[in-house]
Amino acid sequence: MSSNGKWQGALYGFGLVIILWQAVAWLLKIPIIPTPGAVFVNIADIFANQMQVHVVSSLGRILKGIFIAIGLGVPLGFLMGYFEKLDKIFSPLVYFTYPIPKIALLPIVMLLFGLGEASKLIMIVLIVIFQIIITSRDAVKNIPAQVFRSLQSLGAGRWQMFREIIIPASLAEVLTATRLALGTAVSVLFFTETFGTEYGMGYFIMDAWMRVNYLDMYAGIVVLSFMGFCLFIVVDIAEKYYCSWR
Amino acid sequence: MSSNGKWQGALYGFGLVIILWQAVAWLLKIPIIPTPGAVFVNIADIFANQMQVHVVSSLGRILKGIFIAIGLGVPLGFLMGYFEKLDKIFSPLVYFTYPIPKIALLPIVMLLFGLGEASKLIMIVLIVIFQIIITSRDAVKNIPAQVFRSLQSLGAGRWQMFREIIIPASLAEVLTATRLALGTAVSVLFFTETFGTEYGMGYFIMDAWMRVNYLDMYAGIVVLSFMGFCLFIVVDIAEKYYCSWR
Amino acid sequence: MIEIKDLTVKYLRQDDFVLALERINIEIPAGQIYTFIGPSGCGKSTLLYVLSGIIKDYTGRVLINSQPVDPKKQRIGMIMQNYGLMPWRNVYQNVVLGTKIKDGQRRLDEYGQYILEQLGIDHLLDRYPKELSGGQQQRVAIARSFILKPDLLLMDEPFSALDAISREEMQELFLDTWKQHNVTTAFITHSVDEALYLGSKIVVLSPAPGTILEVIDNPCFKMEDMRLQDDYYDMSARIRKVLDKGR
Amino acid sequence: MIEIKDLTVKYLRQDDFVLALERINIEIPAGQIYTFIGPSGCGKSTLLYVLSGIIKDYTGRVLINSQPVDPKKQRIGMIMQNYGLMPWRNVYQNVVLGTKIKDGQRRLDEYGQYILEQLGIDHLLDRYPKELSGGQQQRVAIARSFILKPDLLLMDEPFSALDAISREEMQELFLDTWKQHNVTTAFITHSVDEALYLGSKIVVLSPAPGTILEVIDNPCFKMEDMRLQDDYYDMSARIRKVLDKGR
Amino acid sequence: GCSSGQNDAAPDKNEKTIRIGVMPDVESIPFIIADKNGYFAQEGVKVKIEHFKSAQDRDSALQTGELDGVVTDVLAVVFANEGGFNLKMISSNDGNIELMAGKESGIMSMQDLPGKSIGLSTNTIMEYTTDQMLAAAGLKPEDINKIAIAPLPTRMEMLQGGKIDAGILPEPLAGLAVKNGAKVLQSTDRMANKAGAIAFTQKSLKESPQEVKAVIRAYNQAVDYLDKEPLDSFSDYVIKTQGFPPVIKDSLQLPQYRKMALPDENIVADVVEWMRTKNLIKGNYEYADLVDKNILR
Ligand SMILES: Nc1ncnc2c1ncn2[C@@H]1O[C@H](COP(=O)(O)OP(=O)(O)OP(=O)(O)O)[C@@H](O)[C@H]1O
Ligand SMILES: Nc1ncnc2c1ncn2[C@@H]1O[C@H](COP(=O)(O)OP(=O)(O)OP(=O)(O)O)[C@@H](O)[C@H]1O
Ligand SMILES: [Mg+2]
Ligand SMILES: [Mg+2]
Repeated sequence: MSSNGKWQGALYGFGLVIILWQAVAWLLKIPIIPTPGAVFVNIADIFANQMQVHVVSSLGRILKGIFIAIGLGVPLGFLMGYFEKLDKIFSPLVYFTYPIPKIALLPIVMLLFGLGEASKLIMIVLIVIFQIIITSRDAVKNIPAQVFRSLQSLGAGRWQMFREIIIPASLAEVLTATRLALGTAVSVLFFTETFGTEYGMGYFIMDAWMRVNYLDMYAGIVVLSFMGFCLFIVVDIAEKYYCSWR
Repeated sequence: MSSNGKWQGALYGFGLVIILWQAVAWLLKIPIIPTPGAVFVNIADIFANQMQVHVVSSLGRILKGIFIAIGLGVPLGFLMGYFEKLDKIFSPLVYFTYPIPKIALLPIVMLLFGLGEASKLIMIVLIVIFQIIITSRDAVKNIPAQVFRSLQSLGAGRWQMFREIIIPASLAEVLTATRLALGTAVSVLFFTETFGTEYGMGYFIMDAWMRVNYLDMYAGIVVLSFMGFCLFIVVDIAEKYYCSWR
Repeated sequence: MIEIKDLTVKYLRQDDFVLALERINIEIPAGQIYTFIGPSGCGKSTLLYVLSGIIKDYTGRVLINSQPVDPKKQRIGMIMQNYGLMPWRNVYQNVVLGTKIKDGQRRLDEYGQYILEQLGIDHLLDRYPKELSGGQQQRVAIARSFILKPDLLLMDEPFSALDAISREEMQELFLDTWKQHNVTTAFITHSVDEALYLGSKIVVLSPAPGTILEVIDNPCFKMEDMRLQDDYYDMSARIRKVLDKGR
Repeated sequence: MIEIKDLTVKYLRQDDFVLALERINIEIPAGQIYTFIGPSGCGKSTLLYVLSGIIKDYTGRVLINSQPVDPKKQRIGMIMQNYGLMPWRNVYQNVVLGTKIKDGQRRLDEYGQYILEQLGIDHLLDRYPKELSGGQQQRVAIARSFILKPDLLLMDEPFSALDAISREEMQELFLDTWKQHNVTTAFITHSVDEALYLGSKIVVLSPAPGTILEVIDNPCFKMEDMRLQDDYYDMSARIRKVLDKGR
Repeated sequence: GCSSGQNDAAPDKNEKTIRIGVMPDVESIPFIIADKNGYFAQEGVKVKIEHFKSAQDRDSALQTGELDGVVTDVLAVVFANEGGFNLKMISSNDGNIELMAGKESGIMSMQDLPGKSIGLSTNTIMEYTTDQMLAAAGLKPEDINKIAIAPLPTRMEMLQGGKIDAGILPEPLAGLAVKNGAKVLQSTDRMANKAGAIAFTQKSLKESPQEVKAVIRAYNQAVDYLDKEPLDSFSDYVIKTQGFPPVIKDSLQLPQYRKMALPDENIVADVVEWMRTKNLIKGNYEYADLVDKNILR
């Protein structure tokens, strides 16, 4: 895909959202759905002196959270995918704990780790790590057995198996998992930033909502989406670079 | 994997969770973390006459939501993965909308669909469909081009390409996506069942939380995890059946 | 009938390209078998990809029965070098894939049954490709293309994974079915012997980028006991010389 | 030296199993080349999987230099029927994979460079496998196993995708390196000719489940101008007879 | 069922159902009782009580026309009007918000607060009330460390777990915290500066004034009932429908409910002033902009 075509596509996509949004706003004509124009004007107004600080704190949290979640989740998922015994023990554990509404654990996390940054990071990690574990595990499980044969005949050790086969073969899926994790992390900011802080896009949007300031709220949402969009594009670029063998 | 070994693994996994939980409960000794024993006794007490109805309504919502999300998301993802033009337009759209905190759309959803069942389903679908779209799209994109050659030389139509290659080749990833969607759907019940209903595990847990009844709350969480666990197992069985060619 | 005019094919890579075929001109009359022989990497498979509509990005003109290549309209049986089996379909499903796509026919008729028996894979119908040996996989691919009863048969080293004796049997089987249906065939092989045995003409290609060195009339074709005739040795030597000279 | 005693291999399937090899007994003395020939599906690849430690679930005893098979300790060069290249590594990385795993050596030495040149793939180093023709892929696999300088060489139809002339060159190259390093080699081939040219003994296997029909001493081995000698025709005929009888 | 959109005004005005959104708080109890005792039916009005677990959900429902009236507070009404929603208070309501110190915080009185952390939700009645209480004690908001913890149970848990030194909680959780050892420092009961309100959309006030008046009558009847009857006779029902912690049954302290009455002009002005100084609103709101005085007549 030419990067030119990509940007063109992004413009189309963006335009489509705007048109849809504008249409709904005009049809309903209520303050709950302000027009895109009004929202963009508002963003221009408040971005520099009000929103920037929120964007920066949220971005930091997301990146840290994602790094930790990938750093823990991908190796665990790989191990589960490769060693059937580990999978037999950890899969049920994941299956039990994934569906737990993590927000219900919020008070416990706060009691254990305080009201500061740590708790927020832990919440992000707790929410996204399961997607990462499951995707990496399934990616490894889906590698056909015969791919391993050359290395088996070379007497490759476990670490070599991981480096030569499991990591490159699963990279595309890990990037998919990263995309999912990013999207989820951005959208759960909303819950992870409702305590102990007054900075972050989650706080900003929630506060605007409470203040019935739909203009601000939508401004926050748009900025948040844009932030997510940029993170996605970074992953796309990484994929193009690392998966060029496909 | 023998189904026997599977169950044994599940027992280990389950045991591990219980031991961890018990340890934390003993260490902290605060009502917010009741002991597993107390919670299980409570489940035995209230399941039949209090919780059952909640389980049934939540299960219904999850299944409906997942079916709708898969029914819409998988075809869309497949189309995006197969037709580069579609991808160029829809991917940016997905990248923009995935990071939107869906809870922030609640006012709009309420506006359009009221406080009833429809809104809840739509919230579930809105939250999980993106994971499904992205995973299916990436799965199709990762199919090596040469797999298509036999069918190209046979002059297969598009639908035949989908039936003979794209669907079977991506099935494993779609099942992974289903797992993710299930886990997410179960854990967001918490937000989707907080209004306009008095039935559902999300309502039950939230209500227990508000009532500061941690025994009930944990009973709800345990039952919810177990529900999720069972759904995961169903997906595992489906995978074993449909992906036997691997 | 296949007409190829000034065919040039390039593979695009990140920032350069690979010239695979250069200015190929050839005509294969209807009902004839042409064997193609040439060094590894000279573009034989590429040529078949063009003929089967897999590669659409080329310069030059390629006509099949005076029509542009369109696998939707033409009935093309292709045996790919790496067999092209669907890993998620068992042998039976792989074998009927061609007729299923072309005619919506998922059943094996008598002819199909006969082909499977001749190929010795009729006892493997419920196996998945990964549960087969290399030669068995290749025979499944052969079965698929034969059962399709194509108008145009493109075979890319179809017997390379078969032992000497099976190979000869398969050659017979191929000639038998060819005699019955008179399919226009492009047959790629690495064996001079096979080229002589099966081709009415032998096309010798140069190393990459592939050009046609010579199109040799084959007097040995349809000859009884070919290998015992003098012509065979002459021809064999001649082809080897052309090949060698091309290097 | 390879000792195989009463080797039986089964492949397990859903609810039944496939008997691939049955009671194989053979010894390959150190430094010798044994060629294996047998009908498609008789279990030749399976035998190599056992020798290379890929299949561990068998009955019987298999010893390499009096030790149980352990690819960690032994230095095994294997050319797989489907080449066994890593699709995510380019040609260079695939070629040095063996020495990288075994010695941590990611550089090509002079010998490696020589092999690449001989195989004619030294200009393809930055290509990924999917950008190669079938024969080029096979040559990458050959290069990998040669460059490893193994103690035990297992070759599964290593020249099947090469044209007649390259094939002969590769055979020479193989014999050259073998003469230098005297590697114990199990060589699977479908060509009677190749079996005679390369093997000090020729092992003929029966159709599935594979058993050893005969181990034939090969007088043609190391013979000058083999194909012009009378022995060659006798041996060729004899092998064909054994193969045919086995059916 | 799901009624769709705001414009589905019932064709027959007498059939109009008044939908009222409530939260799990004590302020809403008169509505619960009126519903339980059938006062609405007696007054000839159909009422549907919708329960919400969070103010956001409730306000969204209101703003999307899914509700006609809400039990809310002055700040929320001002915010709604600032946001372009025509919402009018018709009455104040009676709740109780308490500022309390944690068991082990060592805080004995308001004077011990400087430098301590107080859990609250920002830009809400909770923060407003806290500031009022601080001001009454001669303190400034900057003297203390405000920590945002929106969910009430979590705030209480943090107070009990010692993660915050003090917190502001409404009944009934306030009562529970006290029961568990928290010390009350100040309350709106004592300060008499309650900013709670009952509000209706302008639309329903205009379209169904009779129904709203009937609701008011039923409410007042319920207040009478609450005044007369012993707590025991209805506490179980209230605890169950409102989702209060059952353990508070013996410690449940209901405020002295009053019949519907217009909100205090001073409080409204004070709230608007507070919001303006905090830059939360741009508009200037007079009492008449926020209150519908006619309906109570
Ligand atoms: N995807 C690709 N990208 C770049 N180069 C390619 C690609 N596919 C093939 N080539 C190159 O094109 C040339 C022709 O390839 P092709 O597969 O047609 O050869 P071939 O004649 O079939 O060889 P063989 O006998 O080894 O199968 C080769 O040199 C090969 O390296
Ligand atoms: N995974 C498997 N499951 C079941 N059966 C298998 C499996 N792999 C191979 N077989 C069967 O085992 C037998 C021996 O297979 P093998 O690949 O060793 O044959 P081969 O001698 O190498 O044949 P070829 O010359 O065709 O490559 C075959 O009949 C094959 O069908
Ligand atoms: Mg080829
Ligand atoms: Mg084999």
